[in-house]
Amino acid sequence: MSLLIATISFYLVVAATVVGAVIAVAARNIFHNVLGLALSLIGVAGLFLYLNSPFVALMQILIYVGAITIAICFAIMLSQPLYLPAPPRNPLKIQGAAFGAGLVFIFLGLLTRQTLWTPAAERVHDWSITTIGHYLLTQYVVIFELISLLLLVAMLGAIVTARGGRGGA
Amino acid sequence: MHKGWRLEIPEALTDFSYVLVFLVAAALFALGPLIIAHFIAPRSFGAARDEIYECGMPIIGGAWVQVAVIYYLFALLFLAFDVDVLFLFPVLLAYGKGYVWRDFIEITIFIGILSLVIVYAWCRGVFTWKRKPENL
Amino acid sequence: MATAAHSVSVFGMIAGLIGVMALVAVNALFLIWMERKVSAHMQLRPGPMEVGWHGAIQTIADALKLLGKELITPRDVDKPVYLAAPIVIFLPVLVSFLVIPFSQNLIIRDMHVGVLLILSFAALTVLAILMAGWASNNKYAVFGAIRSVAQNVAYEIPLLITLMSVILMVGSFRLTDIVAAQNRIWFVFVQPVAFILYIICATAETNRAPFDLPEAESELVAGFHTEYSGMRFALFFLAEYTNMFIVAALATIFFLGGWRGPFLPGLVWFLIKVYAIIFLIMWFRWTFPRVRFDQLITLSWKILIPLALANLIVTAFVLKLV
Amino acid sequence: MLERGLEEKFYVLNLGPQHPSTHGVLRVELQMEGEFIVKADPDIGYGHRGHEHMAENRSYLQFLPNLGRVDYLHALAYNQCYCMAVEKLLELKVPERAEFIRVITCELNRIASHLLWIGAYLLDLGAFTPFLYCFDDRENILDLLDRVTGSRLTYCYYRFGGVPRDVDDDFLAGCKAFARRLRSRYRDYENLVNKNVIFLERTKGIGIISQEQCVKYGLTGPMVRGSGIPYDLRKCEPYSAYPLFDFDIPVGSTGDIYDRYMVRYREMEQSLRIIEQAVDKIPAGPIMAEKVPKRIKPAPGEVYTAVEAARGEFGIYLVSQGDTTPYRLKLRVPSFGNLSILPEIAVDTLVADLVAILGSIDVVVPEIDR
Amino acid sequence: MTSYVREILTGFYSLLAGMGVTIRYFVKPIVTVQYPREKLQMSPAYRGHTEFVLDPETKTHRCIACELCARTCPSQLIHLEGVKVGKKKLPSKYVIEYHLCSLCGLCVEVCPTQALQFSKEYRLAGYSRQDAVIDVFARMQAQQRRLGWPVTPIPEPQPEAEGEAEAKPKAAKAKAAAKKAEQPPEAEAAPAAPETPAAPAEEEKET
Amino acid sequence: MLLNELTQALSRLNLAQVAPGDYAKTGCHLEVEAAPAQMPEVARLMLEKGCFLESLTAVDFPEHFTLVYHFNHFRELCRTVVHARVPKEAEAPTISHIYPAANWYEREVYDLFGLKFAGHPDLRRILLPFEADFHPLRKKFAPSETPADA
Amino acid sequence: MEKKTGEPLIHLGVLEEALNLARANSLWPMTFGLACCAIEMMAAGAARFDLDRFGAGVFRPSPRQCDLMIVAGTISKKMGPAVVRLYEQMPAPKWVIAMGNCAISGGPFFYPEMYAIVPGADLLIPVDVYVPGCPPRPEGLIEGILLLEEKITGRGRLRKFRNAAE
Amino acid sequence: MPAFNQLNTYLYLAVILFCLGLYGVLSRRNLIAVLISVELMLNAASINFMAFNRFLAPHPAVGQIAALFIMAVAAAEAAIALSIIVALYRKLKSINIEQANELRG
Ligand code: SF4
Ligand code: SF4
Ligand code: SF4
Repeated sequence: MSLLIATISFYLVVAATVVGAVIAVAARNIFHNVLGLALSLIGVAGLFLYLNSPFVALMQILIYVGAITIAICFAIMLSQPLYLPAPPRNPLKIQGAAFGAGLVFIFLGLLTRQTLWTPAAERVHDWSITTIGHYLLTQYVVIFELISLLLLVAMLGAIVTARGGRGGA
Repeated sequence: MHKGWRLEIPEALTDFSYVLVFLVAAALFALGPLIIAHFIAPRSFGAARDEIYECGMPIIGGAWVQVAVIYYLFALLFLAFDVDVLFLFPVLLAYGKGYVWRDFIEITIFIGILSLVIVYAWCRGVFTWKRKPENL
Repeated sequence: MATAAHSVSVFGMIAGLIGVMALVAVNALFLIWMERKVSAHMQLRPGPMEVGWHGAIQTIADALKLLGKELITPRDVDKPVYLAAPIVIFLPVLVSFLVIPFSQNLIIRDMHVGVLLILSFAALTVLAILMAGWASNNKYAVFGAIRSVAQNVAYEIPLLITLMSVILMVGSFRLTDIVAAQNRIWFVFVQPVAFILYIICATAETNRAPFDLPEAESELVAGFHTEYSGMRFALFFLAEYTNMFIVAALATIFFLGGWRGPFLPGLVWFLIKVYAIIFLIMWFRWTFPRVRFDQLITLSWKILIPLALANLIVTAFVLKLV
Repeated sequence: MLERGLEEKFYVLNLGPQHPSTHGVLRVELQMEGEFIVKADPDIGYGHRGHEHMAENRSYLQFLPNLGRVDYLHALAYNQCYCMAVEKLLELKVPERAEFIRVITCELNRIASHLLWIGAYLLDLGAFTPFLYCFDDRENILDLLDRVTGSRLTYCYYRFGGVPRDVDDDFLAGCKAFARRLRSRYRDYENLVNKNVIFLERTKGIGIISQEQCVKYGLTGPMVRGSGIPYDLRKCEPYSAYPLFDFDIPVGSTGDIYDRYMVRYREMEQSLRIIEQAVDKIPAGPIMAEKVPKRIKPAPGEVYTAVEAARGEFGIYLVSQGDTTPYRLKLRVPSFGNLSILPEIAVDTLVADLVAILGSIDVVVPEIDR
Repeated sequence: MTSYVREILTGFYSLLAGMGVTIRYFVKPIVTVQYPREKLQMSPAYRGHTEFVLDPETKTHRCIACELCARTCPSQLIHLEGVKVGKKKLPSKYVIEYHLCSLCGLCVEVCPTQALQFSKEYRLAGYSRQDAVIDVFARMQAQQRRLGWPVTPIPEPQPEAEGEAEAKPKAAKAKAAAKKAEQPPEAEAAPAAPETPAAPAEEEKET
Repeated sequence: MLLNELTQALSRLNLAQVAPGDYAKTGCHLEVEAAPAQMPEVARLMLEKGCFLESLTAVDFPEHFTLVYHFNHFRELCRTVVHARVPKEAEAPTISHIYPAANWYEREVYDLFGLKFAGHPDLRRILLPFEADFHPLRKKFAPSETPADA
Repeated sequence: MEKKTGEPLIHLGVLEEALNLARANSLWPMTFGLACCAIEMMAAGAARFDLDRFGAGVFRPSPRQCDLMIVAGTISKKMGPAVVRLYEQMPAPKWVIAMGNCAISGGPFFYPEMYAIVPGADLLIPVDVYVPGCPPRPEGLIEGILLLEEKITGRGRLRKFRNAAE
Repeated sequence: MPAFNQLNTYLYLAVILFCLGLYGVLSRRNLIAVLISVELMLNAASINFMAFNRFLAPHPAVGQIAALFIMAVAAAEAAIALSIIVALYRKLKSINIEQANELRG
């Protein structure tokens, strides 16, 4: 019973991920793409839950759905005259893309299949958020500070670029 | 209690099952009235019924218009701070568990660097709305 | 603890679900009535009077009426998105109730990531608003949505940061822990600035006046739900009022000691505090003019966020000292 | 209409005719770029009722009720102006008591109009409650006016040569009581509105009108007074009994929305002063001129009269050809000129500001459209 | 920096002041007149639609069907028919299309016999345009009935039999009224009062 | 004194008539008769003297239209009325480039009388629906018998 | 003018009545004023009269969320199409109150040569209740709303109120 | 063993996601759609990190930190990319890749 529910939920999550991803890449309306992405990302958050990390899952929703998709939406509204009909697609390009992606898929799939993963010899079972914080403050403090720097630089760059560089358009 | 009523799965997952059930329930909760309304509501006719409302006039041009850059900039700023928050959350839980001074300084540096984003945006006049900012 | 946390009580879940749904419905009905009464009395008039005792079943009539209203789907809307938006906006609302402790024992699921659950699912609300506005293909709706989203994201940051000050003091995301930490003194006295900031941000997050720009009647007609009729519109309404309850509940938990209080049972205290906060928010609405949109955004970035950050650092510093 | 020359990044937003903040049926076509207005084009006429055409088809007397409906918020000033015009043509002398009654009722009506404006304006700014307080005060005026004129809104009270119904002492006492009441409410308005930081932020420095613009656009009323020009026909071109009273003309300095608000706000106090003086000094005597002809058939000629209505100068240009009906009657309505400046001051503002500016012009759309 | 802080503080204070006002009004008693339950006293001058003055002496109207009112009315909405009864004229029909009226009062003022007045009626909502057409004559009859006064019948045209054509209208009118008062009320001749819910079935008093 | 100044300045313009008005009777201090073609000149002069355009309208006389301009001054009461006779079917020059206020007034005159203004930037109907095909204040106007065709 | 509304998909006897009761008690009017009468409509919503007592005080700006269109004022020829459009954009069931003489028949502005107005809202849209007056007092509008309630439910409290008020 | 308890399930999912993203990157002409696809690919990486973290890593914090780090990078990347797109659009009035290529010249 418990297994059943967990499995059903799992397939729901997987379905959300994959369907969302398909919408995200295949739908013609760019806004639908974004919504597909959001759905897919929520699915991924669900996967993270199955991977035993609710914190990352929730952060995934907070950041991706709450911030990145929103930013993308705004960028769309800023740059896309949506009332114009979408340009026709290039069938050659689509076929090429499908072929290429298919090849990579087969390669990676086989790779995954063939590899024998070995678990670490000794495993700690501390999943608490505090530990993550502790690591961030100690071992990965450089990364922690670097991230703020990265964001700072990214924002400065983004603002400058979005506003059309220094001195005016 | 009977064993069949208890699911033995990892904690995160049990929490999640609640969330999932609630999500589904919410969707049904929202869907139900819509379906009922579909059946019991009368219909109306009229040429303008299905037109987009715009103060009683025929619409001029589509609604999917280009918005101001400013919104996008705010979304970006938000993005930065959201990520900032994302890292602050675990850090705050760990705060004070080890060397407090070190923690304090690290957090202050982290916030300080991020605050520069606001300072920069402020200086660049992102918060001043003008139709044609001097340096846009 | 371990076994309880690792198992799903189906009975508990279903009971909680039914309870929450009832609460959502009753709360919205009550809040709308309360809003109308409060506003009316501030304006020297009685408000709903004739439908039931002092208009007590006025909102039920409203709800029923909306149920029997035609659902118009305009021709040029983005149909799947248009139809999904009112449902999506409702999802986070119900989920948030999962982790809210109404009293010592009255909590559906005491998760250790409680706050985060509420906060992160709020992102869905934003998305739903964007969907609604976008799909409506109506200029007012699009603008209402964009504004609403810009406003939501602008105020989410100070909201998160103010809450962090409290989390920093408690050291847990679990809502019951936060209440438990206030057994000596309510955090509103320890963190008055954070409380004020929180109330401001909460008002803005729920799109209430003076921050009700997305629905600013005088500019944008009805904002992002301009094109929604009948029950679909009702769902937005319902979500809005339930969100009000949720932010007020968070305020109660974070700053007002949750269910704590003498004499009365915890649940009663909790509800009293929640509705007191809601009254406060209503009081704002019926007093102030609406701020202009750019002022609204800059208020957040220029005043609230710096203040919140400062508050956080001061809290961290003080915690270090004691 | 705006499609011509519409750039791709611009789009058109319709404000009205059914829109909460266009006060009736004004329509403003906005060409927008992002949140900003590139061009605002008011489209009027949705309330066109053909008053001027009616004037040419009705006798002088029969046109009287129309005046109360041109600007229904300050109907009595319009009554006054029309009666003055016809009285000038007929060379009638209005008895003093009638003039006093006219002044009192007209000023009461002006306060009612300003109160309604303040309320509606704050509604535009998003504050709902002051609107109801204003209406509450306004109801008191309506009660008073109802006593003498018999209607609450579209008064048709003045007649050629006087007023048809005398006022009683209760009314006069009521006026004084009302003055006391309104004064006692000032503090609430100040706390609720005038000092409110949100209100100040929304109104200061927005929609500035310079004095040159006033001249070029022929603005009148609080619009010019807000810009610092003390142009008030009650002082500049005294009519009726106004020269007998002592009152000031509040003026603003910068000409922004806030100044226009304050001008109207302070004008209420001046009106109260006039009312109190008039109530104290009201003489006894007849209320109708002695020989008002039964058939009104003025000699050929033309006349222009103007009064200071709540929104500005209301003028009537009347051409008589010696008939029982006017040959031509032109209503020079203040809002028409006042609104015509909107396209100029609305450029480069936000929609929210446009709403605020539009509100500060204080348009009564059927008056513009006539 | 200080100005920044000061701005925040004064702004905050001004908001509190505003909230003080609203909360004070919150506890004040309401000013609402709960209309169908309570009623506002209509002012003596209040203008509803026009109606006949009921002369307390003659217990009937004073109209002499001179049609001055009908001619003066800007909207030409008074539909008046007079018949010669003896040497004087009496109205046999006095209907106003109230939905065209502008309540200007010209008809009341112009009437040589002060036969018209404004009613205090304001509850006139109806289901059709026709509900706003008011038979003033029938209304007067209904009032008379309620007051227990003799009901004035709709006059029949009568030839000038008496031949007192030169009599002053006022005296004639008084006499005629007196004579009419003696006549028994002809209930069947009087049309029933309009029965629409909004029609002015229950009039309070004539002030 | 403004009145004298105006009288003198206007006299220089070669107008048909510049005469003091009977204020008590007509409400105007100065009465001017001008040819329509002279209007821009007059308007420019009035603007120079700081007068504002109080009203602009037309009267439909049997043989001609008369455009009636009222000017006034904010500081000193001095109402100047300018009459300009425009023959039927003729156009009058616009003064809207001098007085922006005239823009709408002229549109209104066009709308109600069908009198065209040459050089007006945006001469279209203002009060009536754009598709209307009549000018109601013309004396011989009779509305079509379709009250409900809206 | 026939009503532009059709029947629901299913009819449920008792429920229908409950719904009608609810509808009658929750008439949300559109924020829509045309001329002078609109001021009296506002006055009816204000403190002295307070339409909200009957649940009819929720003025919604968008026609999609309204049940009731109060045509308050003169409909000019130019405005006519907009009125029709707004009416059609309201979801069923919907009602119209013609408030004021202008909305009933053109009122003071109706005369044979009139070119500018539509003489009566009922020429454009189906009107349910007529409230005469120029302008009607707020009480008149309240009467109109009570009358409309009566029309919707088939029974009403109007008469009761009237009798009580006498 | 249920599917959700196996490493390979997650890895396959990540591969699917990655390839869908790749397909999007290759096939779409709209730059924003390309960005969306890239986000998908990044998420595939995230899944991998988390999966390894769950099943293989010695300490579970490491993988989570890596996932968080990816989010931060994704955010920064999105910010920059979107800004560039917006800027490009302003120059070219289009956000198609083909037109963007012209910029090189
Ligand atoms: S004016 Fe008077 S007397 Fe003459 S018909 Fe009218 S109501 Fe009768
Ligand atoms: S009040 Fe005026 S409009 Fe009404 S009937 Fe009398 S004269 Fe006619
Ligand atoms: S009925 Fe009277 S008050 Fe109402 S709009 Fe018409 S003229 Fe104005």
